[in-house]
Amino acid sequence: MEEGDNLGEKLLMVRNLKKYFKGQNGKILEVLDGINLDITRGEFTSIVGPSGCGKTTFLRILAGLDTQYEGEVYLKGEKVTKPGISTTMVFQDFALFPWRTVLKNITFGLEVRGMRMEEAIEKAREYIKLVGLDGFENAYPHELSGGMKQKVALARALVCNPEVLLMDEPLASLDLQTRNMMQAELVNIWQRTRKTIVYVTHNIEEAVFLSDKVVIFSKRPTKIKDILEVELERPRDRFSEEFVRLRAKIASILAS
Amino acid sequence: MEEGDNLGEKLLMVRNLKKYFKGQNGKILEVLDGINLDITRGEFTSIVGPSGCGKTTFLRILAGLDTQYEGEVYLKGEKVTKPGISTTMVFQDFALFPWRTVLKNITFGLEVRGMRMEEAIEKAREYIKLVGLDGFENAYPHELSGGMKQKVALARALVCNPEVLLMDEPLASLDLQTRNMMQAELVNIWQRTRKTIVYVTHNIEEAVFLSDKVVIFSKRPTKIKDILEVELERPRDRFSEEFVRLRAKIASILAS
Amino acid sequence: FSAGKKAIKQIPVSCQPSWHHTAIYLIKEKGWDVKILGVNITLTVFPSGPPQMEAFGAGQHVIAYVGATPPLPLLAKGMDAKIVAVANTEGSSIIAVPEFQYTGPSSLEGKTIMTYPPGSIQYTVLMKWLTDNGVNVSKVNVKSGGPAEILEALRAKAVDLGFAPDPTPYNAVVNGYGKIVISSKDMVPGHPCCVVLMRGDFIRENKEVAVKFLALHIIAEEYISDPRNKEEVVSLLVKYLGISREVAENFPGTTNFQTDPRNKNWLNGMDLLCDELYKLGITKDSNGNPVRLAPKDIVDSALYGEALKLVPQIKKELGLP
Amino acid sequence: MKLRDMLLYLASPLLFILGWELYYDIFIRNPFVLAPPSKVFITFIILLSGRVANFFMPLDALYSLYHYLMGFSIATLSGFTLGILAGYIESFRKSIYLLVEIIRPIPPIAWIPIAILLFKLTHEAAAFIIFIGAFFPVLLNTSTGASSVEKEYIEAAMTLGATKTSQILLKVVIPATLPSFLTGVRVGSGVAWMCVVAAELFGVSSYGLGYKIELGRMYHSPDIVISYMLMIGVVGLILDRMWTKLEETLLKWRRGITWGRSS
Amino acid sequence: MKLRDMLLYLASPLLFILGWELYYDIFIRNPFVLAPPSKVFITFIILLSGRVANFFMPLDALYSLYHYLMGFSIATLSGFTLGILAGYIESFRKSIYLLVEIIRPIPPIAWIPIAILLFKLTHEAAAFIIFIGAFFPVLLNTSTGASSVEKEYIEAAMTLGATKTSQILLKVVIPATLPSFLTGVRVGSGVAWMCVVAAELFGVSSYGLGYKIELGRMYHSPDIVISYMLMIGVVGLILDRMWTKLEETLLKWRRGITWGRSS
Ligand SMILES: Nc1ncnc2c1ncn2[C@@H]1O[C@H](COP(=O)(O)OP(=O)(O)OP(=O)(O)O)[C@@H](O)[C@H]1O
Ligand SMILES: Nc1ncnc2c1ncn2[C@@H]1O[C@H](COP(=O)(O)OP(=O)(O)OP(=O)(O)O)[C@@H](O)[C@H]1O
Ligand SMILES: [Mg+2]
Ligand SMILES: [Mg+2]
Repeated sequence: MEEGDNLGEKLLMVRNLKKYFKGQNGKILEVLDGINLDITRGEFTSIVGPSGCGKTTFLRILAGLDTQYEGEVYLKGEKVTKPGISTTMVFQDFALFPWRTVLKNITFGLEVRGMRMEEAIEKAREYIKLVGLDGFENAYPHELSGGMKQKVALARALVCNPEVLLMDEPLASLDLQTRNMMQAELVNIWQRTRKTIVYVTHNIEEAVFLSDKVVIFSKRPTKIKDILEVELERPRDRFSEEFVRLRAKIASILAS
Repeated sequence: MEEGDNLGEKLLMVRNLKKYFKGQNGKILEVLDGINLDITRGEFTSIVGPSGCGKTTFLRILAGLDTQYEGEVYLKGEKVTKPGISTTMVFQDFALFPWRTVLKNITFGLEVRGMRMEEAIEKAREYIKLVGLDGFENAYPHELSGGMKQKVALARALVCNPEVLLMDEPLASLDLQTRNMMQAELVNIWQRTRKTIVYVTHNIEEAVFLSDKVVIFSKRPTKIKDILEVELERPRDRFSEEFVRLRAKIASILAS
Repeated sequence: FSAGKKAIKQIPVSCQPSWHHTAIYLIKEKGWDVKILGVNITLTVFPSGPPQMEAFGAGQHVIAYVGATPPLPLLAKGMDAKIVAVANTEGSSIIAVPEFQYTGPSSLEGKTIMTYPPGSIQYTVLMKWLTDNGVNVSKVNVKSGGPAEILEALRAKAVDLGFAPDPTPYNAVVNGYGKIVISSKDMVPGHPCCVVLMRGDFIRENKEVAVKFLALHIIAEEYISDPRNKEEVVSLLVKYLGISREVAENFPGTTNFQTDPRNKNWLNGMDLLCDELYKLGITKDSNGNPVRLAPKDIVDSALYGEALKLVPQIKKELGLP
Repeated sequence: MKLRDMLLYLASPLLFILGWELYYDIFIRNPFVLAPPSKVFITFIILLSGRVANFFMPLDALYSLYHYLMGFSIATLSGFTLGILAGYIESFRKSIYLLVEIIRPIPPIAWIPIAILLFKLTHEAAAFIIFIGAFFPVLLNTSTGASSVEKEYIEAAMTLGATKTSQILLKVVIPATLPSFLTGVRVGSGVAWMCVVAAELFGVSSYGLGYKIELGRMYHSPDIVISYMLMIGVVGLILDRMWTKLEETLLKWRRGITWGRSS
Repeated sequence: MKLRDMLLYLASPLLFILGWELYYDIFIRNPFVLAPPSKVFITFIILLSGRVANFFMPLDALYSLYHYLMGFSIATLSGFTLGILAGYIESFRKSIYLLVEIIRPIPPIAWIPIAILLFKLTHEAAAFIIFIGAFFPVLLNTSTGASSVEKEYIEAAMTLGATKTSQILLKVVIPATLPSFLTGVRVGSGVAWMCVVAAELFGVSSYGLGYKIELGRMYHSPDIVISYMLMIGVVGLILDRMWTKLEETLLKWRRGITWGRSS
């Protein structure tokens, strides 16, 4: 791990971030209302918050997809002005390329990084196996179920092995079992590679299970309500007292 | 309630339903492998099962959207051959009309039923309030967050007040709180109107909280693993012993 | 093609699918070009005057068989070319739908006639004829169109009359949807029609070939005017113009194959055309100022005189009487 | 920003004019073959004023617009209706396919004899030629668009109770096809406007931009011909701007979805 | 099923022929004004055999195809390239907008003088006229398509590491634009093929379907003219089938997404 030595460095810095949208009818919608957040290299951060509070918007800003905001966002000390090679995002609505098969969707990131095609395919197959889509390599996105699409989106991002991984409810369409399995797998991958992950979820259990830090967003106009450190040993036991306590605490902060 | 007197009638009958897909590469994928199911008028049935097992496919067949299958499907004693006015579906991926605003998406079903526009709008506003989208009446779908889109899809179907409501993970993108609220609201509406509801979810707690009957699908090729009756009083207490027991039972059947 | 001093390899000539230009078809068909000039003529057939003159102006041909008016605007702008011989005079007719009651020029009043656009020979002849006969031209509805449109309009009875060069009128006659009511030779006797246009640099640099070509032209026109050769000419027209034998049988129609550019009557006609185009504002110099051309500016008859001298000898070479 | 845009918009016309002037000065230098832009500019202005007999450009433009409007509006209406039906109803599409595809490639000019036969030498005959030109682009774009409507919208509509074909057409297929239809309208408008020359070739009237181009050719005045070509271009540009504006208004909802804005 | 399709496909041509025959028999009854379908059928067969001097249809078709291929292939290539760039890069779109929109409406026939000037009387001159006709539909459809690519695909590509514009163009914009581009190709091919008549009007060669239509008009045989029109239609139909096949092959992935299949 080349970045290993920098562990602990402040990889992402968000300073007084404000964001509003102008609707087509001209009405202004304030979304983010002064967000301050530091994310350390190698950290697994989860964001929870009510629907429509601006989680997706926040990730998009971190990814450099949205640059119409006030305040500052730094990645490795540099202002984020456009999407870069070191950040990859898993979209809430998958955004699979309909003209590419499952396999070719997953090789996309490798192709643009200049990897040889055979090597890319080999690598992609690994991740297809990982998410359990064997046999669907040559299917087109519209031939997949909702959950399967989500798995492709996940594999497509993971295979790129970027420094920063932004994930927008990446397991929301999966059944409990697959979800639990993927959660474990994610922790596994994260522990092996020490990616920096920012993870949006509605599932508090998931947030506690996965992350070092849970950021709780308020309703619109959105501020950070609280940040909780999760200092449980991994692999975590969902039924441990501390786990359940943390879960309940987050739920109560969210509800307050 | 006009249908009240027919309560207990077998509204939907599925007999030995088999379904396979032919992929574009010619490979055949067996999905449903002999499903038999009766659904009584006024019943709330949930379907759970692993990702990709055919839940969406099953709903599509019930809705009359997919007629390429073996076996028989009857609605009110008649073969289902095309989408009918008495069945409405909430799609997993929302399928909102991008050229219509939130309000006009919701009035769609009323318009085609010939309701006067002012009346339709009034009705739609009611449901916008119900799902908590006040202020977004004139937004276009692309201006909404994932959860908000799902709320529109939900409201759009509910407002039609059809005999049969097919719902494909209609609350999956919502945060816990909204989700719980919407669940309660759904039970409320169902109790008032005694719709027949077939509900697909990955959330076992949700299935138990909502339904009279939980149908558990197996992996592909899919059969019905088990059907559990939930005979708890409504409103249900998620922390009651019986509730937790049922939840665990379903989880263990799914995992087996 | 290059019109340089060096020996030319071929002579690019253009013409139209009209029997006014039969001479050039004959020269090609009989191979007189190779026999007498020693080089091949390459013949390009244009459907109408404008593209033909556009190509000529761009230097793609050295000789053109063309109506007398299409070159005038270019000559006014100073194009280096001259009319060196006449191809024919007269040779157009007014055709009417069968039920038309023709009683003279005045019967055109209140009727619709289609002919070539203002500035064309037919248009000019028509106007002169009407005016000379005291017909108020504003009472005649004149539509613009080419031969194809004229026939189509007659067929559809969209017009009462059409005025077109041979062989178009015979098409209408033979096919039964038109009748000839008067020919241009009776409207404006001896009026100019088609001419042979030659580029100046070609005349200067290949004078010998140019003169020989003109001689061939004179011989060819004589040949086609000879009634004894009619059968041969009819076959030629069927082959080159793709018209039916029935139509071709009418050759030469009212066309007069006269070649001499020194003819007084013809020169007067040309002068009239020059005046007409000047009045219409069609002839302008390169700065846009109106130019009143005169026959002396545009006709080079010296070449014709030299060609005449060569005619007997060339006839002998060709084995003609 | 505004200035930068202006410069951008002017870049290509200016370059083109420069190239043309140079080409003329270096290779042509022959006023009866091609006119240099400077000359054309002056002629253009003069023709606008009507000071040249027979060549009063604004009047000609009006006549041409009249032909265009008649032919194009009928082409749009019928192309739209048939296109929607053909796109959505497969058996209808099949039943008109052969006829449409055999007639489509036949060029407008080739229809002149038929136009004369059917409509005599009227403005309607010119409109007919224009109709022929514009109809097929509208039809093709619309039917391709209508048959490419995403299944999920139609299915959603059906399960929401739109059981009648007319409802699906009106409320789903038509709005979803609008972008393709409007592209068809723009392409079709272009072709229609192009057809004015062919449509005015055969004596339907003594005015019209197309007729005057032919006349200009007869008179061998490249400056007049090019001025009229330019006028056709300018009017065409204005028409296109109008369609684009309409498109932008009708397709407001697409603004947030697509990458660039069509223009 | 097969039979039903056959009948569907034949419905409109047969109806059309019937209508034409009736129109002829009732209103015209004059073989020099309009040829009835029966007459045209016989003439068509005869013209195929070359038994009429100057009118050997297969040879003419070959010449016209040659002109078409030259002009259309260049139009497609350049229209595609410029269209993709113009659709994706806004400043490029703006910088070519004015020139394109002024030149676009100028009809191919009006370019004949320029074609003669630039290319003399060569096959290239005919190809140039065809190019003018086909270029703009391809350009317009492609650029509209490219500027309508859904934002989410481009954004997904960017965050997956496609940071270079060339990558975005190659891997996202081009495949996503393919459907529009191919519609443009079909429309453009139609217009290109339409332009053969104009392209062969001015003496580039003595063969060609367009040239022969003019010749047929001059010497006035409605049966020959209509036969040649039909031949243009039939060859156009074959060309269209080819493009449709290509489209279906390239757009296999769309089959499950859209409602009908484009055809
Ligand atoms: N393109 C846009 N134009 C206008 N408003 C927008 C746009 N995108 C998002 N919004 C608005 O911004 C707010 C935040 O949206 P965002 O998608 O970030 O929410 P979210 O927290 O991700 O919600 P969810 O959990 O439902 O996905 C919403 O109210 C939404 O309506
Ligand atoms: N149009 C199609 N063409 C080919 N295969 C398809 C098609 N639609 C679905 N399938 C296949 O059918 C299977 C069942 O899909 P379905 O969408 O019904 O699953 P699901 O149970 O709803 O899954 P999820 O919970 O992930 O939404 C999947 O394996 C999918 O790949
Ligand atoms: Mg979101
Ligand atoms: Mg599903």
